[in-house]
Amino acid sequence: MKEMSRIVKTVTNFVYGFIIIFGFYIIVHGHLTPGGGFQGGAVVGSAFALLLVSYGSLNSKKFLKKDIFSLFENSGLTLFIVLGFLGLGITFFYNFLANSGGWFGDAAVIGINPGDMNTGGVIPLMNIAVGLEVLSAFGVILLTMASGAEFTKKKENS
Amino acid sequence: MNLSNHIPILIIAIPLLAAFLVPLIGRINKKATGVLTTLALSVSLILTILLTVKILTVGPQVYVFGATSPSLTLPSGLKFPIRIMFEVDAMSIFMGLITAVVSFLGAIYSLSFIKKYNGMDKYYSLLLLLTVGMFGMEFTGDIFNFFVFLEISSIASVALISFRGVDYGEPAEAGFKYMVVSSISALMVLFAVGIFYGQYDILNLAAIAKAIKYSQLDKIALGLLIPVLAMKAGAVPMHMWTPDAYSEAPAPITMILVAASQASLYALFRIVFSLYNVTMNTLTVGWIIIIFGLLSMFIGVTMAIVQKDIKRLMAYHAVSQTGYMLLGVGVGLAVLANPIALQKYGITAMEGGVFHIMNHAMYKGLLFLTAGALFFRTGTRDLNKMGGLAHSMKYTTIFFIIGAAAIAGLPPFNGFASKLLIYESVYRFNPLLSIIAMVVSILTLASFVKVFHSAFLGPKLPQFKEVKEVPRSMVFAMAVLSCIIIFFGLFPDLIVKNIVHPAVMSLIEQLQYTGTALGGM
Amino acid sequence: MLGLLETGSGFWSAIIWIVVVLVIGSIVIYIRNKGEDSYKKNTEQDKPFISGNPEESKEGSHLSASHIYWGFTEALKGYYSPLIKMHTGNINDYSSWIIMLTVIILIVIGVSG
Amino acid sequence: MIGNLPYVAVAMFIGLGIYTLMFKKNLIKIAIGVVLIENGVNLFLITLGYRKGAIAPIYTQAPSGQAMVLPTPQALTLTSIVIGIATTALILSIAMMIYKHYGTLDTDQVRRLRG
Repeated sequence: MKEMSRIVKTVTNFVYGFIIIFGFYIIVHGHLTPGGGFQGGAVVGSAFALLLVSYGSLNSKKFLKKDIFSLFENSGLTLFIVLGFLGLGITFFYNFLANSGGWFGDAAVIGINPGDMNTGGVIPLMNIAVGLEVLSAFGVILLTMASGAEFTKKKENS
Repeated sequence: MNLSNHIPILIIAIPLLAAFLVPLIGRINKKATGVLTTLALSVSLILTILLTVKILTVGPQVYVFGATSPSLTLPSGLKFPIRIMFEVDAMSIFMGLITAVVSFLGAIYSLSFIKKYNGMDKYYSLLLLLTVGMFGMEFTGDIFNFFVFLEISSIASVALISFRGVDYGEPAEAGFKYMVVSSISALMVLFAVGIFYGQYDILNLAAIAKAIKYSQLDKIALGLLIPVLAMKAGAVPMHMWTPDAYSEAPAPITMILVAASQASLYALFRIVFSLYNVTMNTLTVGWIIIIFGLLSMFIGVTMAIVQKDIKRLMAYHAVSQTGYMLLGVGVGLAVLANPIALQKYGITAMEGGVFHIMNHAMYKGLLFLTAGALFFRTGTRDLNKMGGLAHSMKYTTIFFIIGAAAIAGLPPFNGFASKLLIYESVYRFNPLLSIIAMVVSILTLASFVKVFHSAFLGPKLPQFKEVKEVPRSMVFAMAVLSCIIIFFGLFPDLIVKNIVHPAVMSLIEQLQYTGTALGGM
Repeated sequence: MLGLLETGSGFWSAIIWIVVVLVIGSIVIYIRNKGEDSYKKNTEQDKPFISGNPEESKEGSHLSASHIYWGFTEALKGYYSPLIKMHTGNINDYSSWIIMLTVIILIVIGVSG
Repeated sequence: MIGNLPYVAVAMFIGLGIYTLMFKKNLIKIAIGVVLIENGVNLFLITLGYRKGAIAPIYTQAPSGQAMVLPTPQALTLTSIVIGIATTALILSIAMMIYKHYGTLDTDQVRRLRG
């Protein structure tokens, strides 16, 4: 893919940070509002897609590294499954942090309220793990497909 | 913390953890990935054997995720089974044993087989995920979870089938075809899940089985589930993906794919026996499955005779052998509502069909591994280009003879024992079916004679002067499978009495299945 | 007895089968070892007899896979040619078969009640 | 009658998807057909959980005592969307690999494996 015009690149520079922050907001508030790891990760992934499209696949290779994405992907997945293992004292995936008073351990308030971040037990942690996995997986998929498109383009021209 | 209660989940969780650790380890040391995979799958195998012993002595096991009880008690005192859970009974663990053995041997075989390809860490990660998907399909007691595991296994297997697609076109083509048909099937399963949920507000298999009324909507769900699961098992006339996918996947993956399609077969049996049981018209559904079986047996074997690609030929045989299982269990299903006939020959037919699942996984796995060994040394799968390989690959030749004799149903190997059970019981149901089954067995022998003659016999060909025996890990995997085949052949009664009979009874007795999961609700 | 599989109408035992095969095999080997008097080793009796024609080279006489069962497939051409034509390898046909089978089974189940 | 409109949409989605799978000759269009069926099934699941006049099942925004739509079908749909993303990405990547080796996306050409 070729890079796009200066207008697109400037707008991208303005916007992509906000999109990424919005994605992370969705990830960390997954236990309070609609959303969660996958949705937030997909939003962050869309920021990567924007960068990739506006800067072109060759230029964006400088700041979007497939190697780092795949490292984050695997660590997110490992974190998720390790959280499942930690509940093994009762059963697998048991929410051992909920209502314990420690990390994310407050009891949830029922009714209309602004929402307490410090509830939910392991669910916020799992959301973060899933979000990390999904955003980096989107990065890997986008970069792989872009490099594949590079090849097919070459073949068409030749 | 009593670990023995956690065995059902550990069987799945350990390969899952390993699947995510493998790429991380692969950054440091490429060689350690294979070792880690083998280690995780061996732990899984040992746990499966422990769980088998426990289930056969104590009874079916229920494992609930994230809570201590499978049901939620409402303030009004009404109990509702809402938790995600595993229910492992004799039939599930029977399939689990097959999965554990096959995936463990597949990983060992891969240690040498996959060395020359790039992306080893991804390969092992996907292999572990495929195993997880298969185990999940077999153990789950929740119909939506079944859909999730079905998709995990099909996505992992598609990625593995098209693993060589970076360098060649055909694996990518086979992967595409399999992906499309398996997504259709998975979406139909999801649609059926939606129908069940809409009617009974429940996703738990046992709870649905208890509430099922066989209304119009249940009929639609059954009509959606039977063909798509039969398709995933490779029944004719929806078998076309089987030869494509089996022939293009790397040999150890093909062996695991055979077990994966049997997991779908298990799901089909689970749905017709444990979910619907006698509420539906068992004669009609039984005959549908029998006709699937007959078509699979006959068309599979006749197509196999004309093939020139060794793995494609064996894939058509896999279709044809699936027909035997469908035939045996279908006869059992057709007489399910008739207790006298069920006692007289129905149970025996089902024992034959279910025993054949295990036998088939073993000998077809062995045959695919020998085909992989030939490909590993000669670099071709075309039978026309092979010849005289018995001179240089002595172990492979012996293993091939064992596998071919077992698949053709020659005594004293294991294929004969299960086929005999099927012939003798099906004969009392309908003699014609039994005769067709015997003819198919003869044709199977004929086509394997062709393979044996054209690949192994004859003078040593000049282009294969350099060929030598395959590496030790591949020989080990094939030797273990051969030992299992010979053991099953010599003592079929041990297996049938101790593992197969409880499995069949757990399929037939619906009340036992629902009672264990719901605990007297 | 170990290894005795009841099949409902009889039984099967691999061990008895092996014993019987060993007994018959040893009788056959005994008879074979008595030998034929007129046979002499390393004479022309060892060579294959192809109506007096010279023997082909070993490499040239290897029969490749396509030639095996040629007569079988030729005789059943009416069965095989539509069957092979059915396996088009076209993904549209794969999905069509699934949809068609689903419809047929839905109808069968609906009619049978 | 008007309450059944979503089911009509489900039938149309699935019907169009099946039509695409059976008659369209382009691999990318086949991927679109799979996605259409998937959307139909997802819409079906969501519709099952719908109750008239009910609100979204979020505790921090709902007045107490108000009827909520069923959250389980929404969880199922979300799971199926996630799986659908993986499926679609895989189908499209494999289609790209096929194009790389075959130079075409026509299903009549992409059939080296047959017979």
